[in-house]
Amino acid sequence: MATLSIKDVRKSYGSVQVLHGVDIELEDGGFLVLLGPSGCGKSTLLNMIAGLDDTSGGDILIGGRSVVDLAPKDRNIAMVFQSYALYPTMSVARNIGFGLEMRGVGADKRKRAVEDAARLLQISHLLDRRPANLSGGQRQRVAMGRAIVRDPELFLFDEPLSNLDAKLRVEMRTEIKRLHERLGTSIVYVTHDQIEAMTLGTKVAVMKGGHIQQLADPRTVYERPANMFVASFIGSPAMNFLPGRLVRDANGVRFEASGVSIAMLAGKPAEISERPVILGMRPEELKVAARDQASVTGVIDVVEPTGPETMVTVQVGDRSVMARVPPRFAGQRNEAIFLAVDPASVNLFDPDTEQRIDI
Amino acid sequence: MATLSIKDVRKSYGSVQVLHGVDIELEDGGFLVLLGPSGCGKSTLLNMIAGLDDTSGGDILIGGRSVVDLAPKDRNIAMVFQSYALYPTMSVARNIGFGLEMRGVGADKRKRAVEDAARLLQISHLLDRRPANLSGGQRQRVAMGRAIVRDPELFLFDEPLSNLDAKLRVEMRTEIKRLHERLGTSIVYVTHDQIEAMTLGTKVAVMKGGHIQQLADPRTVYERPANMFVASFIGSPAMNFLPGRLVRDANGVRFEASGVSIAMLAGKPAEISERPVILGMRPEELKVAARDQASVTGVIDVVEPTGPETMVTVQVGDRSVMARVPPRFAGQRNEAIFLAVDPASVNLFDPDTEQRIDI
Amino acid sequence: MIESKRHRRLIANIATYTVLVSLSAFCIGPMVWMFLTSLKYEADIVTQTMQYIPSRITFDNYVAIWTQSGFPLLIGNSLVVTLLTVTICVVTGTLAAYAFSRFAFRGRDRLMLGYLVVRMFPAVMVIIPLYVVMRGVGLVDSRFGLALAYTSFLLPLFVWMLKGFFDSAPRELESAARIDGSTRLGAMVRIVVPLARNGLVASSVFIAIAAWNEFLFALMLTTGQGSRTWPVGLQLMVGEFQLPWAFWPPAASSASSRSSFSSLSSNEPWFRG
Amino acid sequence: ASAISYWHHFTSQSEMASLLKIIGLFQAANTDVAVTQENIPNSEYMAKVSSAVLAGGRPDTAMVIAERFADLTAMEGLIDLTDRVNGWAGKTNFPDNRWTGLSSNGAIYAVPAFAFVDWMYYRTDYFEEAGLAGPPKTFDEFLEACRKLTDPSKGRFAFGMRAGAGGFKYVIDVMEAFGSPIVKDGQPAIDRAAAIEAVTFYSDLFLKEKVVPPSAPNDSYRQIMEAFRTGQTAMLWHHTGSLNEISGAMKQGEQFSTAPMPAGPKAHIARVAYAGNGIMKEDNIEAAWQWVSFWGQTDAAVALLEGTGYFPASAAALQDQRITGNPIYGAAVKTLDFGRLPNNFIGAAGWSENVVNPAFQSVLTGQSTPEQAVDRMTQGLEAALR
Amino acid sequence: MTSSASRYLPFRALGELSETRYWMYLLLLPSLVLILLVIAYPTLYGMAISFREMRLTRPGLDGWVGFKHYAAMWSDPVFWIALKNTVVWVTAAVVLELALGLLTATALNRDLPGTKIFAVLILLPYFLPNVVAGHMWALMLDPRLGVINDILVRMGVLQSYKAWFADPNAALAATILVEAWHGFPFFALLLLAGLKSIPEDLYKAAAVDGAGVAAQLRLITLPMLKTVIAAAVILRVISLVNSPDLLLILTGGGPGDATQVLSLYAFQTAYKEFNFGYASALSVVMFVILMIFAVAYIRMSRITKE
Ligand SMILES: Nc1ncnc2c1ncn2[C@@H]1O[C@H](COP(=O)(O)OP(=O)(O)OP(=O)(O)O)[C@@H](O)[C@H]1O
Ligand SMILES: Nc1ncnc2c1ncn2[C@@H]1O[C@H](COP(=O)(O)OP(=O)(O)OP(=O)(O)O)[C@@H](O)[C@H]1O
Ligand SMILES: [Mg+2]
Ligand SMILES: [Mg+2]
Repeated sequence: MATLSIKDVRKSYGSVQVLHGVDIELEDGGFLVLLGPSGCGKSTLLNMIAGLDDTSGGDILIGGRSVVDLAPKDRNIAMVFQSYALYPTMSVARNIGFGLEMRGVGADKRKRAVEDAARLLQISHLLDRRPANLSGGQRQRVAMGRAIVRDPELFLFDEPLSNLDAKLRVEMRTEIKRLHERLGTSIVYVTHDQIEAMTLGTKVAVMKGGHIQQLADPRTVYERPANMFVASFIGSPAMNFLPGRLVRDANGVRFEASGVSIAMLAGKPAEISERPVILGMRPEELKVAARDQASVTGVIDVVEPTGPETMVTVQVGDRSVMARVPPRFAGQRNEAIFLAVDPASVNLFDPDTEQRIDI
Repeated sequence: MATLSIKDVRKSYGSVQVLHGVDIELEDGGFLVLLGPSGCGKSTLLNMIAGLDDTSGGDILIGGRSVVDLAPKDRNIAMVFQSYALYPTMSVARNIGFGLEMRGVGADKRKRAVEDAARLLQISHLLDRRPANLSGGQRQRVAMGRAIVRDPELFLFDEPLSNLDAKLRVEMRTEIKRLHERLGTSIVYVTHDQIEAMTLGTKVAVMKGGHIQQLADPRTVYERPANMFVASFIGSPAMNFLPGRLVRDANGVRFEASGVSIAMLAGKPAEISERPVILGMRPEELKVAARDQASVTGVIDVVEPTGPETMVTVQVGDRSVMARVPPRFAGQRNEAIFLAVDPASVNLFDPDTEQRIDI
Repeated sequence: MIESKRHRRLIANIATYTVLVSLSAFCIGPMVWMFLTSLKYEADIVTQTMQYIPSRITFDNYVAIWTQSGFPLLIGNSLVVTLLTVTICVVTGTLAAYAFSRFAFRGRDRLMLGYLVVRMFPAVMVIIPLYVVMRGVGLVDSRFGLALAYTSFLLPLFVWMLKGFFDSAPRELESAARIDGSTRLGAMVRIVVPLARNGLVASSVFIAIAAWNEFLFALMLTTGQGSRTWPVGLQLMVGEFQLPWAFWPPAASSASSRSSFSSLSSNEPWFRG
Repeated sequence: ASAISYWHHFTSQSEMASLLKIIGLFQAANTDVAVTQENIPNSEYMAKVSSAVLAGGRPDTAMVIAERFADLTAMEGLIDLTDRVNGWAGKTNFPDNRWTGLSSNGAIYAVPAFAFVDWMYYRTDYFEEAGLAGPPKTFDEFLEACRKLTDPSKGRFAFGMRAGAGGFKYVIDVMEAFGSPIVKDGQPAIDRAAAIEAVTFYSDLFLKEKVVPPSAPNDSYRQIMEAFRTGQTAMLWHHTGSLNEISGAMKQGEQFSTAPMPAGPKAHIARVAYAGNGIMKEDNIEAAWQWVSFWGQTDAAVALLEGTGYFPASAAALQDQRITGNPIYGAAVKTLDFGRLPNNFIGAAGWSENVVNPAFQSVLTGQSTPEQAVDRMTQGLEAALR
Repeated sequence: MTSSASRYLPFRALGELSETRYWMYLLLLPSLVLILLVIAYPTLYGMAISFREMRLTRPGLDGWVGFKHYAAMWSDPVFWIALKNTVVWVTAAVVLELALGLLTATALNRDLPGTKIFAVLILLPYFLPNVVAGHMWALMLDPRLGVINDILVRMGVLQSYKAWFADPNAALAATILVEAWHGFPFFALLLLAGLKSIPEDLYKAAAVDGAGVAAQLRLITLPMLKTVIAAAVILRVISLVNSPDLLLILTGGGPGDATQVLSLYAFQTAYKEFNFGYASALSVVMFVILMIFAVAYIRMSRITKE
């Protein structure tokens, strides 16, 4: 267990700068999720924390101790890889115990530790198999077993669930969460799946092109995204964006666009001027409403029942807006639809900088 | 456009039987989804429809004509593969036009057909590129273009979206749905993602171990699963199962288990005897309720906010039950929680046969 | 004491370069020496004091090799034989490798092993009966006959190598082509073979080298200038009574061109079970 | 016009040049016959010829050296030429001993063309330095000279012993010089005691006396030549064929000279091996005969001698001014008087190369004693003749 | 029904044939026919000779002799020496080549700048014919003119020039060295391809787990390369056992029988003594030994499975 401080860490491959001064602090026992699109530098950052890659600048401290000059094996970390990186020629038990073996832990002690870890992960019956004879979920568990058996100060996970199918992913996600609660070890977790980020992290760092876009707790990231990139990257289906204007009228400040009119504020603070903005609304914040209570009016385009809910694509002006409605929604293609939205749940962005505007 | 009849189709590899007499009928213009866990024989069945694999028994008719003795090229079908299977050495345009080229369609006509398809899929600007220079989503579109340009009687899709990331998957799913509505060609679609199955299919065939478990429209499969396998396979998080008893009391028939008491029927039909059953409840059917209206009582174990909603794992008796509650749920670990459930939405299963019981 | 990581990496890099430089020296040192020797006068070679850098230079050896032995003819023959061998192997071997890679049939592994067994009986004893067979069909002393003989023992190697490459070419592409309207043959020719192109080139280079350099069969199955290949010509020139420096030019040039060629085309694993 | 093929193992530049000259001469005289020469590496010559005999594909004519003659006739590779030879005007130019080596059971199979006459090269300047008056005439003198000529500090050794490829020839020579025959009437006839004495004497030059370079066990033609040319050795046994190479490297008379081989205690052995040309198939026999008999003419023989140093087989050619007038050939001419034909029994070549050579080498490398080596030779000989 | 764009009838027919069940056999047919026609008869004939007396120089002796040659072999000391030498020579050469090849492949696999050029240089020897490699080294190891002797003397390793091929042990060692020089690039090439297919992640995981360079080599690289190594070794062993070229040029089996190997012995027996029967028996024994080795080895390393 330890804190992790990443201070102005930079990385270049030749002339290409991949990370541009990343700063992150993680509390002891925290769960940091690095989230971002492919190629944004997540793995690079993780590899530098692990010591598998050299930093080009900046400092990394684990438990207050600078580790940039330490070899991976001396950093007291454990890592789970996307590909699991199980040693194909060794049995499951040996895979799990390999880290201890390398550290010269005696065979007896090792055996006990391996068995404990296996029990915790419910893979005791697999210890004699080869990785090739395991299913995806089992491999994943073995990879985790290999990490936890070492009892390190810090776990590093590089997209550990992305090779699993949807169902298993949900299961293993819960398992990782439970494991974290149980062991209390600090974790850095790389993913590009926002659901994982939201459910697991105590802190989420959203990255893009080697820059941190937002570093906050998951709820803030979801509800108050710092910019349009974060807003669109998190949430599936993605946040709906509608360009329009902030206008001041008799009743206060309103957002206006073709087919949309939302009362944002009752008062008329002086600092808010009329200006073009982009409105961001999450699909689940759009509720089917009566015509007179609606702030969004449109025509149904596609209706997709997914089981637990139904996705409706609505043509609003010249834009498509997606709404997440209850499962037994009865609307048909080309019918008109009226939607209400809570002004507190919407976000406004500057059309030029794409940064969030707080009003 | 054509009907598809699969009649008692069987397949063995050597002594291993992979498909055990599969029967499926698909109406003209229908969208059949083959859903099932890895290795259940979905691809095998699809390959046999395509003619890439020989059948070991049974008959396959496309548009009423038996095709088992025809080579793939003579079956007038088109197929989209999980890996897209784009020809890496050819340009996008040639990839799309390859099927027409093979059929001896003249260059001019081919060019027009390719351009039409590309316009439909919004990839006109990519026609000169090589597949290697496309993003995942673009490749997917090219693969679809290759299929639609041929205007076949039947489309076959083998997990066409599983190589895409979550965000793109949603987009492409909508696109496929729109395409089907537009072209009206019959489709057989293999997936192990139940959301795809639910949103896309007009008919879903759930398979396991080479047997069809249920063949019905998506809503039936989701709401009235034929057995516990189907119930647990579809829906994420999965349906909660609670073993208990059907009991008859003064007010009618109730389901009873530790922490659970649900009034199932007001009357007391004679044919319903007291018996052990397994109760299946979807997470989203569990609503937080006042203590006196609750039919399920338990203790909060894990709370996972995913953004649009929050997952709560509840300890009920000695079982874990998952509930899907609104995003801003305030409960804490180890607090008591009370949940209501609509009796019409639950399912009962026989503990021995695991088959659905209708009461 | 904690050693700096950068420091260690530097040491590893230095070690790597040391290994590479010394191995390269080991590999090309002899060739460089032969090159230097080939520029010397004989009197400067057969001498008591070793000359590392030739004190005077002559191109007589090169002139001699060109004029003395019908060298262009030898090289031409070698080219023809190699080309024929590679062609036959590519045509028949590609088919076989494809079959081994794509079809699971009873006894496949055994048959593959059988292909390998062909290479195991010593050439020494095969030559005479082979000669009889070749004579029977009038192929003795012909470049085609020699190529056929080479094929018999290079084909298995080719098949084994190529199968690995075919295994790594995705099957789905082939399926796609078949659905698009190709026959199996068409899919193989248009899709699979182009995909395994690198492997095909690498395997072909391997057998081309073997055919280009083969000596024993070439010696025994050919007599006339019309079909003699260059290793035989070389052995003649070297003979028992002459110093062997004159072979440098053809040997080195052919070796270096192949070497660079195959190292550039061999970036993918060709051997997969 | 008819075309005939001719297999030979002339591979060096000088040999090829001479051969082409002879073909040119022949062509000028016989415009109706075209000769296609095909050269085959000497070491693979018999492999090639034997497979041609076995599997078909013989050439019309082929070169035959004495050591291979018995094997070639035994595998019925050559055609009996007795009648043609007897009717040939040129026959008188060849004394009887020229034919013996190329006849089997009284039948003649080849026309002699040239001879390898064994002799000794020696460094006159080293001999002077060591105070030796002249070349050794007997093995005793030879040993004496060896001791005097060897000076390890200068890296100088007396004798370039050939024990690598082809070294068997001198082992057999020494054995005969010590009085042990090899084969008599087709039966093994090695005299064990004499042979052991011979092998001991010869190997002691290397083992005990150390008058031979340490590389001797693997030294073959090229190595002994280089040793002599670089001044490492003072004496060298070989035949007239190497004269050109040596006189190209050092000055005749001042630096080196030639002498007959020294005489052994029981016999004075020096080989005169006649090589000839035979006919291997009947198809073009007339043209073939013209070609093989052409080699017996003086012009051809002298052309070869001048190009390569190979001695003429024809007595007529020996009278040629170009030979009699050149003192360096004196030793060879003298050798012709007493020189013997090489052993000529079926299997001689295989036995020599595969048995005598390794057996003697293993004595040199200390892996066996002379007794064991002689026994191995005897056994090998018995197996070869069985 | 339209089916193929092909305008040429034969291709079209062949194409249609390719959709039938017989296609697989048709694919195998050409190579099988070729192999059987060209090599099966000669091989069987070659083996049959081993039960016959066949000495070219004794045409009269022809006839079947059963196992006579095999019995003779049993009491032939040279055979046993050659067998022993073959084992030593092949084992040593393959081990050395494998080690050097692994070293090279590991170094090249680090993908440092300039490795492409080194790769080309290091591969060069493999592309020279045996004949050339043999003569080249014979000259370099020459007891008088050899540059290696000169260098060693200059470096003070040797007192004076050494006659490498005159001393039984040095001769064997020298021929092994030359063979290794000539053959190790083959291993380097294959092992490099094998190394490239090992996932990078495994090494990262091992680094995090605390495995050093040696442990990574022993526990990851070697086991992962097993099939490639197995295949390379078997191909190499077959070609080494069967080809006498290099030894023929360098030593001819000498001094004594120090470098006599089976293939060379068979060659000499056949083409120097013209005793084809015995040579064929030697060949059959070699073949059987190779077969046993190959089958056992393939079983053990399971290269056709996976
Ligand atoms: N060894 C390297 N040399 C040069 N560029 C590299 C190297 N490794 C990574 N990169 C580049 O650095 C960037 C970040 O890579 P990184 O692997 O960290 O991305 P990522 O966020 O993990 O993406 P993914 O989600 O696809 O795993 C990419 O643009 C990549 O091309
Ligand atoms: N060529 C074959 N030989 C033997 N068994 C095979 C072969 N191909 C498939 N199988 C077996 O048949 C079963 C069904 O395979 P299939 O590929 O149809 O599964 P799937 O449902 O498509 O799975 P996935 O979702 O993983 O693609 C599997 O158990 C598989 O192991
Ligand atoms: Mg990554
Ligand atoms: Mg599948």
